[in-house]
Amino acid sequence: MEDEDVFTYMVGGKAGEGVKKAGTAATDLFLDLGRESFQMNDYQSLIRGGHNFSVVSTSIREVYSHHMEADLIVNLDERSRKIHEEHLAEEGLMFYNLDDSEERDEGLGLPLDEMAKEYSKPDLIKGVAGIAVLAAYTGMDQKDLEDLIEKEYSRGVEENLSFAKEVYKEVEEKIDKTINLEKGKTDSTVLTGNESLSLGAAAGGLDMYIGYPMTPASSILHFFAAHKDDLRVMPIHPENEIAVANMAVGATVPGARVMVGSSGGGLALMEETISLAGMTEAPVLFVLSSRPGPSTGVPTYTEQGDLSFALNQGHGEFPLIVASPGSVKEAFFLSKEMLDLVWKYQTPGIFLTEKHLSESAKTLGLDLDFSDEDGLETKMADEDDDYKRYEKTEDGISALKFPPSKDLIKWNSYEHDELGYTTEDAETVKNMHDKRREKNETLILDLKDMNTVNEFGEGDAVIFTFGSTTLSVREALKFTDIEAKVVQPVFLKPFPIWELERYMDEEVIVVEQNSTGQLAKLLREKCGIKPKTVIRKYDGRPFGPRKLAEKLEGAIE
Amino acid sequence: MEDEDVFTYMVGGKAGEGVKKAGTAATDLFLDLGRESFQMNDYQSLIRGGHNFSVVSTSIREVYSHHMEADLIVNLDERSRKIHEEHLAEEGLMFYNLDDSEERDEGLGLPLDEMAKEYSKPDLIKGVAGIAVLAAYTGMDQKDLEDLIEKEYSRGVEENLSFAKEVYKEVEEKIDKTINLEKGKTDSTVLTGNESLSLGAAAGGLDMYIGYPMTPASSILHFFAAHKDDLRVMPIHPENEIAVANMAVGATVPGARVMVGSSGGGLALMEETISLAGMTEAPVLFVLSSRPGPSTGVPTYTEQGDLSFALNQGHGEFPLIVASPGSVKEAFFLSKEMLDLVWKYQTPGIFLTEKHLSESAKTLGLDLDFSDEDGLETKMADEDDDYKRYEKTEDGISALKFPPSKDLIKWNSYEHDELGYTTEDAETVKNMHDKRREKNETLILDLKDMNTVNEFGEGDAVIFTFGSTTLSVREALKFTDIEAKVVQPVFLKPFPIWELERYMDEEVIVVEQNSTGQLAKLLREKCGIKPKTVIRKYDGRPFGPRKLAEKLEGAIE
Amino acid sequence: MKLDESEVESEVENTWCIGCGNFGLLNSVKNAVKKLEDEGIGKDRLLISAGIGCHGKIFDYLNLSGLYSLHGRESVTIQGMKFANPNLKVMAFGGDGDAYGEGLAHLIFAAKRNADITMIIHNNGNYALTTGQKSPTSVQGFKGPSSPEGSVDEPINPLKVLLSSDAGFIARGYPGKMQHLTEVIVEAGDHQGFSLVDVLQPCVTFNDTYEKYNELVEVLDEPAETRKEAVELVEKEERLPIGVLYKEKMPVFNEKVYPEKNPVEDRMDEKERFEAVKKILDEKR
Amino acid sequence: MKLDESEVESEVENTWCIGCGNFGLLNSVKNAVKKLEDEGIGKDRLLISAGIGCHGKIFDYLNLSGLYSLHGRESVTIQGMKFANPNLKVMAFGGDGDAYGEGLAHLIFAAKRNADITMIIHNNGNYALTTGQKSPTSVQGFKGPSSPEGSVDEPINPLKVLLSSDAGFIARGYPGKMQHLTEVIVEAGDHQGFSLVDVLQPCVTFNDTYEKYNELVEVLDEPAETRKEAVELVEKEERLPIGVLYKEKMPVFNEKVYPEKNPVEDRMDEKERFEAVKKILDEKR
Ligand SMILES: Cc1ncc(C[n+]2csc(CCOP(=O)(O)OP(=O)(O)O)c2C)c(N)n1
Ligand SMILES: Cc1ncc(C[n+]2csc(CCOP(=O)(O)OP(=O)(O)O)c2C)c(N)n1
Ligand code: SF4
Ligand code: SF4
Ligand SMILES: [Mg+2]
Ligand SMILES: [Mg+2]
Repeated sequence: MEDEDVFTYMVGGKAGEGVKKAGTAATDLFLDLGRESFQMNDYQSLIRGGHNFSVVSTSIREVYSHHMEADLIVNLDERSRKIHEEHLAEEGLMFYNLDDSEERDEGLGLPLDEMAKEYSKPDLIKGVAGIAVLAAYTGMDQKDLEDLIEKEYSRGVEENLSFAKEVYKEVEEKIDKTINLEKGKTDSTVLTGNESLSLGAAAGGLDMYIGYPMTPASSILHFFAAHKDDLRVMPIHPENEIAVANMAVGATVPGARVMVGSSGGGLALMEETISLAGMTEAPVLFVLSSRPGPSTGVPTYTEQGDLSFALNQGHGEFPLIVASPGSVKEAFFLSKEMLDLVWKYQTPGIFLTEKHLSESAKTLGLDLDFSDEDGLETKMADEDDDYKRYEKTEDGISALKFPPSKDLIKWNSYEHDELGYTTEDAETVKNMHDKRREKNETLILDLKDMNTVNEFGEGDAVIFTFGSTTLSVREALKFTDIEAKVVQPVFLKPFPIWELERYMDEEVIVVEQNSTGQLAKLLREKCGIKPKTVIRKYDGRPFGPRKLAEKLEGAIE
Repeated sequence: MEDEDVFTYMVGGKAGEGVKKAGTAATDLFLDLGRESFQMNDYQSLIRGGHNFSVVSTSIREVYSHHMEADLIVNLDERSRKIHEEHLAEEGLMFYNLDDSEERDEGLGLPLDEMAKEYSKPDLIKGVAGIAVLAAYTGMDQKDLEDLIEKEYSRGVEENLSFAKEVYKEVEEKIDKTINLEKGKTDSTVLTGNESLSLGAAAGGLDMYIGYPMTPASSILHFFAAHKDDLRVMPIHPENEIAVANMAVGATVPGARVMVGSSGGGLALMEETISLAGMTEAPVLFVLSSRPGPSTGVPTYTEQGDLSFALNQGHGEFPLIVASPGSVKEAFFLSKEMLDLVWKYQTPGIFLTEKHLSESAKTLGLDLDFSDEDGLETKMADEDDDYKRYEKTEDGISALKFPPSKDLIKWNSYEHDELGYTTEDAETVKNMHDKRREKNETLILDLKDMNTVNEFGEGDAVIFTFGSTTLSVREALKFTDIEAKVVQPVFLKPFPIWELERYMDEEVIVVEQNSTGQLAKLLREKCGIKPKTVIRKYDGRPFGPRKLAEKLEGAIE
Repeated sequence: MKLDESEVESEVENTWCIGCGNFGLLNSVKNAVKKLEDEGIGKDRLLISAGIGCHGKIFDYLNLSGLYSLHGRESVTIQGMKFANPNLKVMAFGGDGDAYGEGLAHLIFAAKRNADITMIIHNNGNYALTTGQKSPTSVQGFKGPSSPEGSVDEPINPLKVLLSSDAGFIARGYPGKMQHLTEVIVEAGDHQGFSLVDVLQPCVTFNDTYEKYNELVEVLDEPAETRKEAVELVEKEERLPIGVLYKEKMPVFNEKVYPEKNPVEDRMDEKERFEAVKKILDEKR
Repeated sequence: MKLDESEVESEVENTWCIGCGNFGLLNSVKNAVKKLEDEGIGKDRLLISAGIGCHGKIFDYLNLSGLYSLHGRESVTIQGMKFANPNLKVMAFGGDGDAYGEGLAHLIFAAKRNADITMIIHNNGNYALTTGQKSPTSVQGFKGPSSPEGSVDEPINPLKVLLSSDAGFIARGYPGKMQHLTEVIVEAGDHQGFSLVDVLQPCVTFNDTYEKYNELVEVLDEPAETRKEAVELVEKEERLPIGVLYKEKMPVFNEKVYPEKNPVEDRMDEKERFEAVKKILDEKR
């Protein structure tokens, strides 16, 4: 049942040669055809040289993941050609750089270095060849190619145009067949996960974004810095992560909706402050975009090794909300929902995602009419009330009031009484513990009315997954005959046991990207689900859907 | 079946009045009688004033915990008298300060302020009255009292002697009966948990202790600073906790056995470095002494709210060893054992304890002949081997070599190859994940041969507990007719499932000091044990054994 | 509790040691708050924070709104408050262990970006609340429980470090001269931009410096004209000049990075936000 | 791999951009290591560390033992190594984002306690490896992805801050003058106590300063005589003096705090340890 209408384009070369740009332009080209795409960028932790590639899979149906079997591969150097040899699909075309690689029987070579030498930035310009080859191979009009390049390569557009046309012409002459890409009906946008979650937060009323660069979360900071004036979210890049987190907590006191972001190492530095947010009841949303760990790990690759880490942040006991989106689109809605939740419950939240979702781009349509979320309003104190910051209430939630105000508003990192003054009194200590625990119980009630678990498809087999791996699983299922239901817990803390317990006696397969099977453990421990098979991958690379499909078939028969 | 041979002495007053000192002197007095004791010090986060008390329970049998029903209470001020009213046992004697409290029918008052005025430090000297009252009440010879004071109050001994004698005489005259304390046979030492774990680590070959002050871990730093020359453990107090942790990791490279310590907030700041230790395979032992959280919390009180926090430290996946002693004596042996383990497995370990154990003092005998622990040796490389820091081996453990050395020895926070050079290669990334996971599997095999769970007593009822709460439970059981087995997991990660699974179908009671029942959760999740009752306390105060006994009875009938 | 109906000093039991320099400091702050109020900086828009230590207890002793922060982070907490709503006035209380140790880098960067905040440092030359360990400003030879034989390190000169980090307002005060300290705090509060008052705070229990300070402290009439001269002032050990040591007006961070915008007061409404998001989506099309 | 049989430069693929100032720096380090070897500081007892950034990659490019540390912590890592075994020579490579940003406080305290370490800072005025964001030493107006309209902050002057923190050895070098840089690094390595070499490192991709430095750099013949003069040297903007700017010999930390003891080399054996423990237990009796 292979889904043959997926076309995959791959472009590889050195960092600094515009490889990712070529991938983005390709996605745009497909979008012009009304086709859906998924683009994954593989790059190393270096600025120039090495080996980068971008891979875009496109179809007239929704594509959830890139494929590693490519119909056209454009290699800007010999290293790429060698690496990607194994990725060429049957009947696919291998394009290579004749100045770096020897001439071969198969595939098509052009002397790219020689051709690029004429231009002012011979390295940087090479990437546009990738898009020219694609245009020629898919029978695109030269005019359309020119339009595309004008749109995508605004810097140095003249030279890019000229170089692209040269390559286009050569390729057009030399190939014996072109591939016809069916037109689709998509009229939507292409976003990366980080762009999507940022826009969602902005739509949800974000006032400030505070960040310190760390791959793969840096692009959130860059995004808000670039859109400071139109989105009106104040971007701040302070001296380190501890400053980031504490500035965020401070900003909530006058009522700013604030989000921060980092990867594992940076979030670890914020841990003391996450606990501070729990105690002071400061609503801060922390984005944690994972890469392979531990420690510095493999900075530009992907992994889901931080699940237990995220779920257990902070010393002491306080409500913590952790959720992870299973698609680029969900990232948009979830960041808004998480903002609402941390404000309603005045407690920290972690938006967990991974490099694969953060930095991959997908075609998607967004409808900005949020579903009715009246339940998620922030409780505000009345003007005239006798204000108590930590008033004990039935649901554990105290009303907020923001300065400037004539009321005394004291937030406190020490254990405190209702007014916010420090206490060591045994009974008050106990009561405040109860208050925070009751808040968590109310939160669980709320979650029970919300969508906390996604389910896709129907079938006897049950496949559990979470975060970006959901993408790989959904795409993989297009390539097997398996009838399966995919279950993706969106909320990971509080864990939606009420939705999942019914899978206790089912034969369950878990797919995740880490080495110890953290989701499987969670399912076992929280819901008594005993997974039959746990498919893990932990080499930093996302699953390829077709290989995953084989593994799923192996696990299910 | 109340165990009436426990005598409890309590002394209360302001900080700065020598209350804790009086408790310590009392413990010493009991020791001179060959009696066992347990001393708990309750103090606030302030330097002068407020309300402090010290309570010592003593018996001719081993006493596991202080009691809150006191046979003699010495109050240096009216606030103490009021607070401790409820703690007076039937037939007990209440001593109070006539200059601060009104004269009453019951109890005995002396004008302490008036009497102390004659001395150079009228506030500080008051505490010694506590010990003088005790001496008179227990019929101690004046000569013995003098000896005791000379030993315990070396600073300003003359004045203390004189004041004590004054008080002693007055009390002797005014009371109508004295209590006779039976002599016991103990000839041992009194140590706090922090002293015990420090001495154990020193015996285990500790080379350096690095710490930044934070209650209740500060006294470890103070201990090593005071014993620098005799224990030969280099003490360092750097600028902050991040420096503490990273200095420790650096110190392991040339082979120093190093321990660091803090409470929750400080450990949180070390989290990035705990993950670094996991990746570089640096054997650092972290002492985490808990206080009520979250955040700054209640700094000088006790809680077991950091269990999940300790078990899940650090982003990414690596072996982490967490263990917690159930007695002051166990603290001694466990710190040595933990040092051996982190070195054998070249990975971080957390020695989890709480204020209650850290700062309470207990009579104990120590035998320094460690049991045979040949299995816990550090694997060292041969001189001539072709050295690879991260050589892949069957058990996941690579041999160590310390500089100065003619071999290249590279430790790396990035994912790395066997030599320690940075890698992004998919296969190497996977292999190194496997190596670390295999190390964890070997560790579990080792633990299966070790004592990872303590069991006390026999009976149908099964009571689970951990850490310092073990003390409370064991003492409580002396005051009920319940026949129960107390099960205390010493190792908390890896969790000794193999020892505990057999309790799956038993009716289990869990006793712990936190508000969410973290041990109960662990038992449920890891071993399928479904506790019938979870007895929790989370007001910062340790359990009182008699009240706990009632709760246990309530839970078991 | 309504701020306008309550005293500046709260009714919380004060647990500082009798004779502690913090009492004079607290009094100066109380008076300074009143003066600032007279100037139009009402208590309704004055937010405070504090680190953890004896100094931090002032948070409880003041009936002022704010957030009792972490050890060393109060300078960041108030930056967050200020950036979120530039119409607020923010002030934090730090200790020497806290602000010059655990949180030193934050001070340096707050000075560098010229965040519009006021820091009051209770500099008592030790970690008092944790029982008197050496701190970054402890003199060499200081005996505390982590340095029983005397600290081997030279003390840091925090004001010199901050002047070298382009701090725009550096002052020193002494609780023994309460009136003067009040004025210094008011002037710091009035300064637009980063301001820091280093308070020579005797700790009678662990570091009793009253005698020394009474002898060495000297009221300065005028701030130094140049940064270099200010450095010379803070290098002096034979005398300890108190007062505003240096003052320079410079553009403040929030106005540089987000001019004329107030994140919480000038919000877009939901419709505007959606429009803004849609516009970006359209550009991506 | 045996150190005496291998080159100082490793065979790991070098991924710095062509033209990067780090190449000159690497060469100077290689030559300096050889010179130090000639002086008797063998590679067997020379340990290195590095932060995370383009600069940190030098860890892989050198066949020297050590630990590749965290962003900003390499100065602490090598202090740990040194304190554990004072017979080692330790050197770390940091970046401006790393050592002057995330890890600034560690440098200040290492200087203050005069830890016997050598720091080499690849100061390229940006966070290069994370794609060129502003760093603490970025000039005002610097455009990077977190400051697309230009950074609003004044740069920090790290050498001034460190001189104000009693650093005993401060130097500056320029990879464009490789021979000179080599000598500076050797002198830093020879210095007993805290030493830091700020390397003016052009980043051709995000902050190409070759032209500027070629014009402004000026070799200094002699270090400044006084700390004050050294401060004046590092304040200069019209000219950039390179060489050893200041040098002062002071007692080093490990000898002050733990004189004549080497924690890993002068250990007690098990029996002695038990005796020591027993003695303390007896005193407690
Ligand atoms: C992260 C962290 N580390 C350590 C502590 C423990 N601690 C509380 S107060 C204090 C020192 C306070 O010294 P200083 O700031 O000088 O205040 P002082 O008590 O002298 O006013 C420390 C280390 C803490 N609360 N948080
Ligand atoms: C705790 C932490 N925060 C952030 C990062 C991400 N990071 C890696 S390199 C770098 C900046 C490097 O800048 P710099 O030190 O100047 O080195 P350069 O690349 O310029 O040589 C950052 C922020 C990290 N690795 N760790
Ligand atoms: S310990 Fe020192 S600083 Fe703290 S209250 Fe007492 S005198 Fe003041
Ligand atoms: S980005 Fe800059 S610092 Fe990094 S290698 Fe390239 S030129 Fe050098
Ligand atoms: Mg202090
Ligand atoms: Mg840099």
